[in-house]
Amino acid sequence: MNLVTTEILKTNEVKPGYFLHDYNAPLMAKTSEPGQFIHVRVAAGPHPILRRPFSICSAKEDRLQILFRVVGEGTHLLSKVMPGEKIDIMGPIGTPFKIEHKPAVLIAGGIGCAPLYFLALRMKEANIPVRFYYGARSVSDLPLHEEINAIAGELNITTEDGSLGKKGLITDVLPDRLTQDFAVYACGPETMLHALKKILDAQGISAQFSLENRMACGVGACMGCVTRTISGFKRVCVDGPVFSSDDVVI
Amino acid sequence: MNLVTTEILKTNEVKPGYFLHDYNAPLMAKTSEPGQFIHVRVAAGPHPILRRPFSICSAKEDRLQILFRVVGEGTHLLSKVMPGEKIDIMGPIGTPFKIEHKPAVLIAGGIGCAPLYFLALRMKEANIPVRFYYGARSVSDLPLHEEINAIAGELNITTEDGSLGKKGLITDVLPDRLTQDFAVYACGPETMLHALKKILDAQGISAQFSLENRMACGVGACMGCVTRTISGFKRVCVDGPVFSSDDVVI
Amino acid sequence: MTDLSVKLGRLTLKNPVTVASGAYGYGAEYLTLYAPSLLGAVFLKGITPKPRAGNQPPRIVETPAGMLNAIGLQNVGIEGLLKDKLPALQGIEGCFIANIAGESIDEFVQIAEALENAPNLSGIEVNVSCPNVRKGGMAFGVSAKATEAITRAVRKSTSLPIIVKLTPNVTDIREIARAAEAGGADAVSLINTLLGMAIDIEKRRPLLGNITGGLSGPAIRPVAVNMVWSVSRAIKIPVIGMGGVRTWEDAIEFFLAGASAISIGTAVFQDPLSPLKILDGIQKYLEKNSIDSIKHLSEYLKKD
Amino acid sequence: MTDLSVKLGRLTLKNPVTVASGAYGYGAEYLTLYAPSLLGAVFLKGITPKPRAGNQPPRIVETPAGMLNAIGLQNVGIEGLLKDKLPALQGIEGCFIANIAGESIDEFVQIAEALENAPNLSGIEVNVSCPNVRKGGMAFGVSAKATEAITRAVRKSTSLPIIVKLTPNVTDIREIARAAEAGGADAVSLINTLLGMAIDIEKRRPLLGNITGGLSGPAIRPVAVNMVWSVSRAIKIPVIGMGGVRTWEDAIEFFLAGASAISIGTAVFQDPLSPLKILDGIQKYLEKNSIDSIKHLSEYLKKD
Ligand SMILES: Cc1cc2nc3c(=O)[nH]c(=O)nc-3n(C[C@H](O)[C@H](O)[C@H](O)COP(=O)(O)OP(=O)(O)OC[C@H]3O[C@@H](n4cnc5c(N)ncnc54)[C@H](O)[C@@H]3O)c2cc1C
Ligand SMILES: Cc1cc2nc3c(=O)[nH]c(=O)nc-3n(C[C@H](O)[C@H](O)[C@H](O)COP(=O)(O)OP(=O)(O)OC[C@H]3O[C@@H](n4cnc5c(N)ncnc54)[C@H](O)[C@@H]3O)c2cc1C
Ligand SMILES: Cc1cc2nc3c(=O)[nH]c(=O)nc-3n(C[C@H](O)[C@H](O)[C@H](O)COP(=O)(O)O)c2cc1C
Ligand SMILES: Cc1cc2nc3c(=O)[nH]c(=O)nc-3n(C[C@H](O)[C@H](O)[C@H](O)COP(=O)(O)O)c2cc1C
Ligand code: FES
Ligand code: FES
Repeated sequence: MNLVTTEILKTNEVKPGYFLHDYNAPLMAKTSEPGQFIHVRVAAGPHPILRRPFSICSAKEDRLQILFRVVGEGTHLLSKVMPGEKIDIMGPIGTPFKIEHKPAVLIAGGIGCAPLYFLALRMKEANIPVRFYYGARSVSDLPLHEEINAIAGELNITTEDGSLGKKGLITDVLPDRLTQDFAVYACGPETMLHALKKILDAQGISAQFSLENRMACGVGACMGCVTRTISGFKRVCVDGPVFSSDDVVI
Repeated sequence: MNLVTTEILKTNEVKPGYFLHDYNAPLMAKTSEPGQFIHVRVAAGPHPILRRPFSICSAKEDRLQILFRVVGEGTHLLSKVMPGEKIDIMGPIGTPFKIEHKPAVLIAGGIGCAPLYFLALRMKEANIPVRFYYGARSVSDLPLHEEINAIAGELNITTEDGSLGKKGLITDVLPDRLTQDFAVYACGPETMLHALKKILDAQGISAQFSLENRMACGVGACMGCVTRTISGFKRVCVDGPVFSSDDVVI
Repeated sequence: MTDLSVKLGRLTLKNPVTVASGAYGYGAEYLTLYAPSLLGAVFLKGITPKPRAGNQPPRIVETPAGMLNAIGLQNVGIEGLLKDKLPALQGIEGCFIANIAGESIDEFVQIAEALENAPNLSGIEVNVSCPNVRKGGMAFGVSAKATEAITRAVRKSTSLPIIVKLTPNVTDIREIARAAEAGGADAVSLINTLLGMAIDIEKRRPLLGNITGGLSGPAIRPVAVNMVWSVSRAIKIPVIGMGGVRTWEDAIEFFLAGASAISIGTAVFQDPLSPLKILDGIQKYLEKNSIDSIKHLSEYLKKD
Repeated sequence: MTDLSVKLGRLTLKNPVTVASGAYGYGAEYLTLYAPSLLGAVFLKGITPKPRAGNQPPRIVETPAGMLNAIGLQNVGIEGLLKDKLPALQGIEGCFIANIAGESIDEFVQIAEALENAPNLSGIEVNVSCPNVRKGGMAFGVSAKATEAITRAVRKSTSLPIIVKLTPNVTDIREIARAAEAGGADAVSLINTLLGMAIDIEKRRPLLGNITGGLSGPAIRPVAVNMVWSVSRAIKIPVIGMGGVRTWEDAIEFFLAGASAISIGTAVFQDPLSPLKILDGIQKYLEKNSIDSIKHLSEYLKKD
């Protein structure tokens, strides 16, 4: 893990309210793995006092990229930072996805596409076939779907309003049987993971889930970000964010 | 007094750290008088919670202008607001300078030039001869000296480092006798007003001083901004900011 | 139609949004901006028997998401209130509530009696919680016994509804709230400011003329919400919640915590229109969630 | 050369900048960033006799210029500390101080005794001020009697320097500080967090699994400065000041208020390097003002 004040190379509002940021962070970029995140300082002053965690969405050479949606004060402030300005980031943090060498099913809900996009990039490099399932409220909430389409062998989209892909939830369109022949990776809102876990449990298979939680330190020191697992509370920041679906209690 | 969320028409960093802002505020501009101020909201969020008072530096047709120096968090935030963005301002507030119809001596220290520039503009319109005394630390702290030079009959400058005008303090170069033939108006740091008051008291004449103080409400409600006067505590925001030098205790 | 009216003992407010004592002067300072009748109530600046000059300046310091004040109850005195300030409100509709502060029980009684027939006054807030005066103030408010005695004495000397304003600078605020209830208060209001201090590191002196001051604003909101929550579970009379309310979301937090009405102090300085915006936000929240009366909000968490 | 060392009873720190319990884990979490030996001291996460699972999540909420936490003392227990955590610090220089929390005097004694010969430990902080546990914690810290009894018992059972950590949730913190002094503490540390609460207005439920939590961060700094100022005037043993220290200017404020050392909690989350930046700022301030020892800072305001 590394802590640097570095330059923002590029900002891009890919869809209204969705931003891609490129940071110059050679050391971090080199050591980042899909599923890990960076912890970003959003204010110089006393408010807001906490950093914000964002999944690494790609890391290549000197560049580290995140994708975020403006939801509150912190992401609003972040969206105002301009290329050339400085930013204080810490990372890479956390237990990444374990890449299994069999065909992959990636299931993303909303902004959960960020770490899975990074994962798909790495899988393409490793020649692992990827079937990508990507659900969101509406076409305007599918920030990376074209990029994902370009790298995934198969991309299935659902939107709640039917504005792109099938109308409905992503859990409605999953292959009938997610067998052990596939490795399943998922990131998305709790409701999606909850529904997905039911499906997986029923079929007796497990997946890798990337979880979110409110964080303070982001380095395992404060015990603030714990989530319930079958073996007790675990820290999302360092014990996760990637957990086995068998472990998590949601 | 008026409260509006309006547009910033122009921002201009006239000297490093000194900004001129032009706001679109027809009603305020029409009713503003030299010595009055506007109370400016500097943050949308909970910090910093207090508005910041700034003297009106000119008011013409629909435009109201302030000049400010970046000294802390609030003025820093303000300096980042761009033309076209919105700003929440309240004013005009306070007891203005009483314009006497005799030759005027205007004495400004540092950023205290702002209200006196506005006063000089009005005096020019009223054909009142103005002798302007303007002191600052250095030439880079004399943001309006060219504009003032263009309108004042006479401009005397001092800088502490001698980088423009006479080297020294403005109170060193005042006319030997400030008689009752002149009306004296002053605005500047407490040390300057303190020295000036000594000079005035010694000569038995009085002037109009524009004071500063930390403010919360800015409308006379909180009693937070009081200054000592010979008749007790008075509110700088509405009883002032302009006081008779005879009244103030500094 | 959403019902926004609230009952605070014998006092009924048309809506639950009020402005706190000390933030709104004597009720006339913001007249050019909007009519005070739009608000549930206006709490006037604290008043003492004689006019008070207040503390030495500086009296305010900004702090992270808050401010310290040490006004020291500068006010025109009961006579000034009756002769100048209340008459200035003549003809102006609104629910005006006096905030009174004495250095002894007798003084509280004296002010309450003098206010008995004051025009344009709907109630009395008994301030036993000012942290910025040497005598009386918070010294009463940290004692359950003194709080009960003062409440009872004021209760006897006025027919107006009375609200007792509590200090947060205590180990257990519920005790003090119970004392106010026992003394006959129609309602309690909380919190007054937290005792605080700031130091000028260049001059190496306290920043406030009074050395210490009272901390208010968004910074203290979590403390206030907690106290409102615990007090509203400890007593039966209604609670007026305050401390850092700045947005309508903050206000809803206080209602859910158990407050019947809320008060806005420091946030009025940032945005004098915030009380109206907050009122609007509350109304929309209730409508959106199909809650037909503000009174129901406090029940959600009570059920827990 | 500016002298930055400070004496806290029998404990000497190389400099007055420490990190607060709960913010720095068990001392190893920030090792990749810098050596803990650069700090005056590292206060380890609060420890109980048995491991504790801690409170139900969510455990943290951000608030204006601050945060609420309700960790509930999740920790590895005294055995875990001795078997895993302290050994992990073997070979790492630094002044490590354990923070201990019991549900009874016996438990405090039990932990203190177990720590007696622990390697790599320079002192014990006695936490009688945790607001997030049902038994013990703050319940002790609001009582002068219990504070004195616990301090005395721990004093007897260890030869290590002991520091008693005080809660701000009391009417008069000086009483509790005097009790700690009477019980034989080498120093007191303050403030722990202010009791607070936040509510989710959409779900209409408390945001914290534990309902209430402890407020920390810049928001509470004025409260902390005031308490440090009044405690340091009430007792003779040194005070470690904390509560919202984020910049070196904040730190200087605490020294001027009377603190001998300062501790940084929440600000470590915003900037893990802040302790080093603060240390640097303090050094420069002293040099600029020709103050040759940090010890002199507390005298400026004492003279008043
Ligand atoms: C491991 C991890 C990876 C994440 N990756 C991404 C990503 O790639 N892109 C993205 O847009 N978002 C991501 N999030 C969520 C992102 O951190 C939040 O959207 C963000 O913190 C919201 O901040 P805010 O100030 O705008 O919102 P506010 O609601 O104003 O924030 C208030 C507080 O709540 C916390 N918070 C709010 N929402 C969340 C959330 N969903 N998860 C965790 N904490 C939250 C904030 O961190 C802050 O402390 C991730 C979260 C985690 C834990
Ligand atoms: C009537 C009046 C007119 C003014 N006119 C001008 C002007 O035309 N141009 C200009 O640059 N400045 C002017 N000032 C001063 C200006 O208000 C302060 O420089 C500004 O508030 C500093 O804010 P900050 O957040 O940058 O500084 P900080 O020091 O971070 O502010 C902290 C707090 O202290 C207060 N404060 C700090 N300095 C002053 C000060 N000198 N006077 C009053 N409060 C202060 C702030 O308002 C804030 O509440 C005027 C002040 C008053 C009272
Ligand atoms: C400048 C100022 C003056 C105040 N004066 C009084 C007062 O006279 N009487 C009183 O009961 N409370 C007074 N208060 C306390 C407020 O009424 C309120 O209880 C407190 O500020 C918390 O609310 P807030 O965070 O919304 O400001 C004052 C507060 C401020 C900031
Ligand atoms: C997440 C968190 C956990 C904490 N855990 C402990 C603890 O275990 N023991 C303790 O004495 N104090 C604990 N504290 C209190 C801090 O040590 C400190 O007293 C308080 O946070 C005020 O300082 P700050 O504003 O710098 O954070 C904790 C604080 C936080 C924020
Ligand atoms: S955020 Fe502190 S332990 Fe995970
Ligand atoms: S700033 Fe409130 S009375 Fe002047």
